[in-house]
Amino acid sequence: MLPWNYGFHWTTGTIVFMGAFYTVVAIVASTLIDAALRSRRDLRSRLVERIRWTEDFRDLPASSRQCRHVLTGEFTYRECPHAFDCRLCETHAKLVANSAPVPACEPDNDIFGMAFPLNRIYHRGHTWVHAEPDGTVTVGLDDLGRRLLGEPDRVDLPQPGARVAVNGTGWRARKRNAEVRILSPVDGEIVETGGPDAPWYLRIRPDNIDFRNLLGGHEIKPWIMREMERLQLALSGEAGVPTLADGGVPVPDIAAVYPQADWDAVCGEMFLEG
Amino acid sequence: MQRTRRDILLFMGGGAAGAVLTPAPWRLVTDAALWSENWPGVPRPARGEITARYTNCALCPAGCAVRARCVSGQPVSLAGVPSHPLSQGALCAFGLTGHHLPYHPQRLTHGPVEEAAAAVSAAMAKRGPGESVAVLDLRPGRSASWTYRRSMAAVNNGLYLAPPRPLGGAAVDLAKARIVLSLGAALLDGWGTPGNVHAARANFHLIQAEPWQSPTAALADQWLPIRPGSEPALALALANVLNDPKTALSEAAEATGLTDKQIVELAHELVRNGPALVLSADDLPEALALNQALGAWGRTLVARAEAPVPEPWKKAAPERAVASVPDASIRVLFIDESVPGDHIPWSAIERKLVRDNPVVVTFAWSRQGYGRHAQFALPTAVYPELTADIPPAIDSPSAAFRLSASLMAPPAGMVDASAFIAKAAGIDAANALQQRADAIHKSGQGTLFTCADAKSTPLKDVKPADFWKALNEGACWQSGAGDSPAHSVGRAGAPTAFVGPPAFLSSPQQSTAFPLVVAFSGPHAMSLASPLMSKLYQDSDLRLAPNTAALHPDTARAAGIAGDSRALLETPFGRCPIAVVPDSSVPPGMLEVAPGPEVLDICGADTRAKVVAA
Amino acid sequence: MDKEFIARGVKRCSGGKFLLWILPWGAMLIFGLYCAGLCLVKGLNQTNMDNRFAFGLWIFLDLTVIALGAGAFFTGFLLYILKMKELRAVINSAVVIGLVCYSGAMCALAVDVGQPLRFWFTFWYPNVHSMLTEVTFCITCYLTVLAIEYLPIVLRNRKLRDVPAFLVFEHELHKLIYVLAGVGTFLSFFHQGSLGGLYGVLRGRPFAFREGLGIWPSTFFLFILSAAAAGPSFVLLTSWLVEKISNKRLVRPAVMQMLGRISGLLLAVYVLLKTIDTLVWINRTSPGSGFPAAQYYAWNPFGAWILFAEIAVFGLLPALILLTPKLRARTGWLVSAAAMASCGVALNRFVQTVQTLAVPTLSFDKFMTYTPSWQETGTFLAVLAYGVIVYSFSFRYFQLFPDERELKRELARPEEETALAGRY
Amino acid sequence: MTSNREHQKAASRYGMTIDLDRCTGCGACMVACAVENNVPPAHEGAPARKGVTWIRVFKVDNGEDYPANRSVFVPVLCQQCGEDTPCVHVCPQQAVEVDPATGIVGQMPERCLGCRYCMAACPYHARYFNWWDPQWPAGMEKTLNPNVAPRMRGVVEKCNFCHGRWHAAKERAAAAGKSGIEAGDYVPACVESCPAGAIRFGDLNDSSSQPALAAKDPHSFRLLEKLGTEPKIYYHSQRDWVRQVAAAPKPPSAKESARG
Repeated sequence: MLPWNYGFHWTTGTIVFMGAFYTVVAIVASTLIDAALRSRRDLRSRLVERIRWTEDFRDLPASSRQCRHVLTGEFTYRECPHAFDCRLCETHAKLVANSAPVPACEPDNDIFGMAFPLNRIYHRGHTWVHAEPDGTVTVGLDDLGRRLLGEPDRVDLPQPGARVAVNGTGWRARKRNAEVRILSPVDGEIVETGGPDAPWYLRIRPDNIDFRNLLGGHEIKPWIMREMERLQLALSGEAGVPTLADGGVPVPDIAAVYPQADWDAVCGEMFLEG
Repeated sequence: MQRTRRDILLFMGGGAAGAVLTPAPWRLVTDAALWSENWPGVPRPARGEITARYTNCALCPAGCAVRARCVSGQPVSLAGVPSHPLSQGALCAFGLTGHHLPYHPQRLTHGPVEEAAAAVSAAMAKRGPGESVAVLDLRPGRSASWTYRRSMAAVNNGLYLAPPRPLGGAAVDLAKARIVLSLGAALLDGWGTPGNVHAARANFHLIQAEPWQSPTAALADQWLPIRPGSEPALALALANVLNDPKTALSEAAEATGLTDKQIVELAHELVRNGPALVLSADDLPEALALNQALGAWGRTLVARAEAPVPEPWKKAAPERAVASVPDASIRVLFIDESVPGDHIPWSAIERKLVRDNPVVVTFAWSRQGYGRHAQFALPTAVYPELTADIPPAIDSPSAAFRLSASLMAPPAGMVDASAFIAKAAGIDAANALQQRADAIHKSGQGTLFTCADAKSTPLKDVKPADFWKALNEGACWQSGAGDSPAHSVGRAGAPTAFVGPPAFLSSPQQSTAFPLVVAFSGPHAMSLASPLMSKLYQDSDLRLAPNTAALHPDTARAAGIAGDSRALLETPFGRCPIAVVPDSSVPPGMLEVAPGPEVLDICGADTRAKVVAA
Repeated sequence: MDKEFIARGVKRCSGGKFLLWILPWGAMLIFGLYCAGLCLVKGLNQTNMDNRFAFGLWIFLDLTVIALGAGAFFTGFLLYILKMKELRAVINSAVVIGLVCYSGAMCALAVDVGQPLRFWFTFWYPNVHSMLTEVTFCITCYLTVLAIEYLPIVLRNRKLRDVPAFLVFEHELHKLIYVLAGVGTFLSFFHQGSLGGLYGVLRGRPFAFREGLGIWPSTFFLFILSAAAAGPSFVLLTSWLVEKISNKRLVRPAVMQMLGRISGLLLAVYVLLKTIDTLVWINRTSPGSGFPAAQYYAWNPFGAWILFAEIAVFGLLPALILLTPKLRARTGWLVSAAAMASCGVALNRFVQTVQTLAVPTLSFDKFMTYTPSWQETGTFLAVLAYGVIVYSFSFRYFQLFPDERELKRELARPEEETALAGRY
Repeated sequence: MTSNREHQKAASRYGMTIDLDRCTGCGACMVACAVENNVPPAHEGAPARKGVTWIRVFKVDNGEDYPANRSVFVPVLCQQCGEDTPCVHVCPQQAVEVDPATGIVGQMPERCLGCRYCMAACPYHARYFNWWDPQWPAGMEKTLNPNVAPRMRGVVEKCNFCHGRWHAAKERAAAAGKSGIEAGDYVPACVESCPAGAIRFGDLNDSSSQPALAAKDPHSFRLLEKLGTEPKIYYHSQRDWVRQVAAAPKPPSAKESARG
């Protein structure tokens, strides 16, 4: 094993063999060390939330990873390569640049009987963002999200002053056996917190006003229709669950309609959590 | 400059790191390998001064010379003594492991000595008419044997019993033989003195007439596979052919399974290539007759010479065979089995004892002997603890005297058989050995071979004290060729004519009741040998394990035994359990059995037996 | 109670039911550990091995499970090196199987050697000319690699990943997994081969001795090939078993068939080479060392049938089935073919270990038979039980089959169609 | 470490010749060997194949049934192979080595792991595993040979031509100021003990030695010579059928003797 060990011979065999062995050991060890160092770096530079999202995103079913431009029909099938962060996406930029300006469609407050005001922009994790005059933004659960959680059993909001990141945890909510993280639509610092009963959950001072990752205007309707499909799927995944009542108008508290459904699975699905 | 603790720690840390880069710690780890040799339960051999000591093996009548390698006095290995006139440096498996016997698991360590003495004197006192006191000596010819004979002469109606001497007590001069016909004698497997036999082997043509392929048969120049139990018939037929060439041989041929022609051929061969010698396993009168017919007497067969004995000893009881004693007549019986000797089935002995509580005292080193049947089993020293003389072997034509000198002290409480018996008989037999030695020295004949220097010196040139000292260091006295015959035993001549056919040929009903002829595989002592002998019968299948029998598969099948299994061995004397292995090299109608104590209780010379499934 | 440890959206049986499943295996494991304990404390005299039959059930076990565990390295190789993305569906399962097999084999070996406390001697005084040294080194290294590959699977557990450190480490490690896959492939390649070489180099055992390339006898390469062929088959087989036992759909049929095809392909090549090798051996190698090959098969019960069974019945046949798309498409055929392939490799290892030792080399020596003692069998069962238990827990708490959730949903598609039909 | 090179540089190559026409199967060699090398008696109830017998005498027959049956005794010990010794290059931790000075294949029990690979490799089954810790009847350990350490349970051992004796002879030679060991000054226990003088020992490099002469004898043979392991044990017999024991085994057509 070592040159100064009894019975060690400097033969070609020994050199080749031990050489190979030590190389392997070195490679394996360095791999581990490298991984460890990288994770240390990640932890230091607060990348945890982003990594968590990337991991979750990888675990999402293909149907849930579709690009926003599939919703609008520009693609028939495209999995989002940027984990729903369109700010990094050239394709998105190109498409936006090339697409003819969409005529401002009339306010449609009723998509399957749910209200999606057009003055808000929406995150695919069912949160909305509303720009306030004072430069802050308010963030809340959109109508579908609200109906999914109904009257949440518990809501843990972060402290004012805490930081949130796009696709990172905005706040946590509990409903029945569902333990979900509501993804934050923006980067920024929390100024004030509301709650289920307040008009909004969070007031945030955004780091930037680049909201390209959020949906708005004509994208909302197809998106929600898609979301209803996914909800449908998620629900039907639960054995012995009937499909949505009355041609698909969600009731204020959907959970109540499906007492035996694994609500954790459904919410995880809908709030884009692995 | 100022040293902080930090500096010191740094220095130590650096030192440690540096040390790892030197061979030292790694060597240390490597040496740990050697420590792992220390393992609980593995004995560490004792060290000490290594010396060579000499003695003679007492385990069989051959009495081969032994060089013992001793570590601070304790013998740790035995070897032969090269260029020894009698044993030629050879030692058999038993001899090589003799030094283990004192530690034999079956060793007899204590016995009721006082009780035995009391019981004996009481029984001797209130003996009825015709009831006798007897000593059974399994190794006759020793000085101790003389003590027994003197003792028995001293008490009235005292008997000295011994197993029959082979060849009627004659000795064999193998060196003179040019052709040897062995009727089942294990010539190459423990017969006589191995070294002597092997030395002579090159000079004679060996014909082995034996039903099964014994080791001797396997190595003989010629093997005559005759019918089991037909040795006497063959010997008889040969003798008759020599006496009268016109004898009818059909019966003999039928009995042996040979053709008339073969028998005649054999007879002529024996005469043509003489001097011839005929040996037999069980001491057959027919073999003697054949030797006689071949004119072996005086050439290859001579009267057995014994070393001189002191005049006063000559007033001794005669040697008698057990069979010759009337049944139910022995009141007190001593059995000396302190040294392995010939064997007589217990059932044959028991018959001779008086019915109402006879007193049987055995002197043995092992729990496996007759002690199992006697009221009193007294422990004796065992080779190489004891000091005793060894009578000349059957293949030593000249008289010889040598001691099995004690190499180690016997444990406390051991009994000296001759002292005990002499005391019982009220005679004085103290230091008999030395008296014998002096008697020999007085005769002034022969030469003395000393082992350490491998030198032979005429006895005349040796002082008495030196003679005794030399004997105790394993030296061997031998009468020279030209010496006037010393004291000789056995019949001086041969039978003039042969009398009566062998018993079993004439009694067919017995042979149907017990169809199998028993042949002992290997020497009797196997079960009383060193535990290391298990290498031969357990760790390998070179020999049969004690109380195991080999049968021809057909024979086994006939007895309803399949494959290796347990079975019962049955003889006219009784029955005992044995293990059975099928072996196609054993002839049908024969049983090759390895004797253990139980088997020996019911099997003697030319016993017939049967095997029944257990 | 252990719900929060079970991945979101997958169904697992109730804790009680799971316990019921584990219980018998647990009992078996405990009994086996007792047996192994006996062998360690009292020594190998507890076994029925002897000086002639120096190897027995355990070595056979080691060779077999290591061959079957080859699925881990080979699937990893196909996925990470050859980028066969579909295999992502079984890689985790394959890794667990590999880990179980290799660690099990190591435990068996630790009991099998006479002086387990001296295990480190092999590393300390390695004799680089010995195939066994190569095996020991490679297997130890590869076991480490497998453990590292297993780590992410564990850390992805729903509860554990809530710990940021775990999450991040898993993430970073997964990025580098291809390195480990590469190393693993290299190591497996060598120790699978060396396991074959183990017997191929025994010039004293003409039944096993083979000529070869350079320092490597032909068995070196045959073992690699057979292991690579059997590995996927075994992964396929276990996946199917788990599906049946857990009554869920876990792997897409396409993936199953892909595994089958790969296995069949390699098996076919293996059978071809094995046949050539056998012919060379019969006509050249064996007679060359004075042993007419026919005689080996004259000792019952190991007649020529065993050779036929090894090559034709459990080699060629499954290969053909797996290479016929029609048959491959039928689960019944696919699975039984995979099973046969696995048995085939096991049989080959049996012949290598047991028959080699049973056939006498000295003219006056006997043909030996050997039946393992209950202590040996117990230890054997312990390894089996250990494997089942580890796998069961992994299956319950970790994502061994990433497609499980989607398949669960696809199962419900029909209703969904109707449901959406109402809307447009 | 193929002993190919050792051939030339070996100071001496000790070998042995065994005359099968003289061996009576008395077993003296087996017990002498056990005494010399501190091999314990058979363990209570141990089967034959679990015993330790560095030299083992086989009773071999010609397979015929009585009376055509003929048998011979064949002592088998480590054959001290000289060419790519099977056991040497399989040992994972160099516990087996060919001593270049003597050509003796040595086994180091203190380095043995007990993997038994060497036993699988040995075509002569001359290697033995300690299935039990060595045990002697009470007191008998006093008779152990101080020059040889008893082996613990779980390691392999085999004949090494009584290495202890070789050392002793070397020391004697050195003490006497001789350059090397003289012929006859060093003989293994089995050679010394054979009453029939069937086993002879000597240096194959010394053309006058018994084995060197036997190597040229047409009636001499070695076991399984075709394996090419170049054993240093030469057997000798005038009987043609006996010389057949050197060849590979015959298929079990003839019925086997239960004590073969």
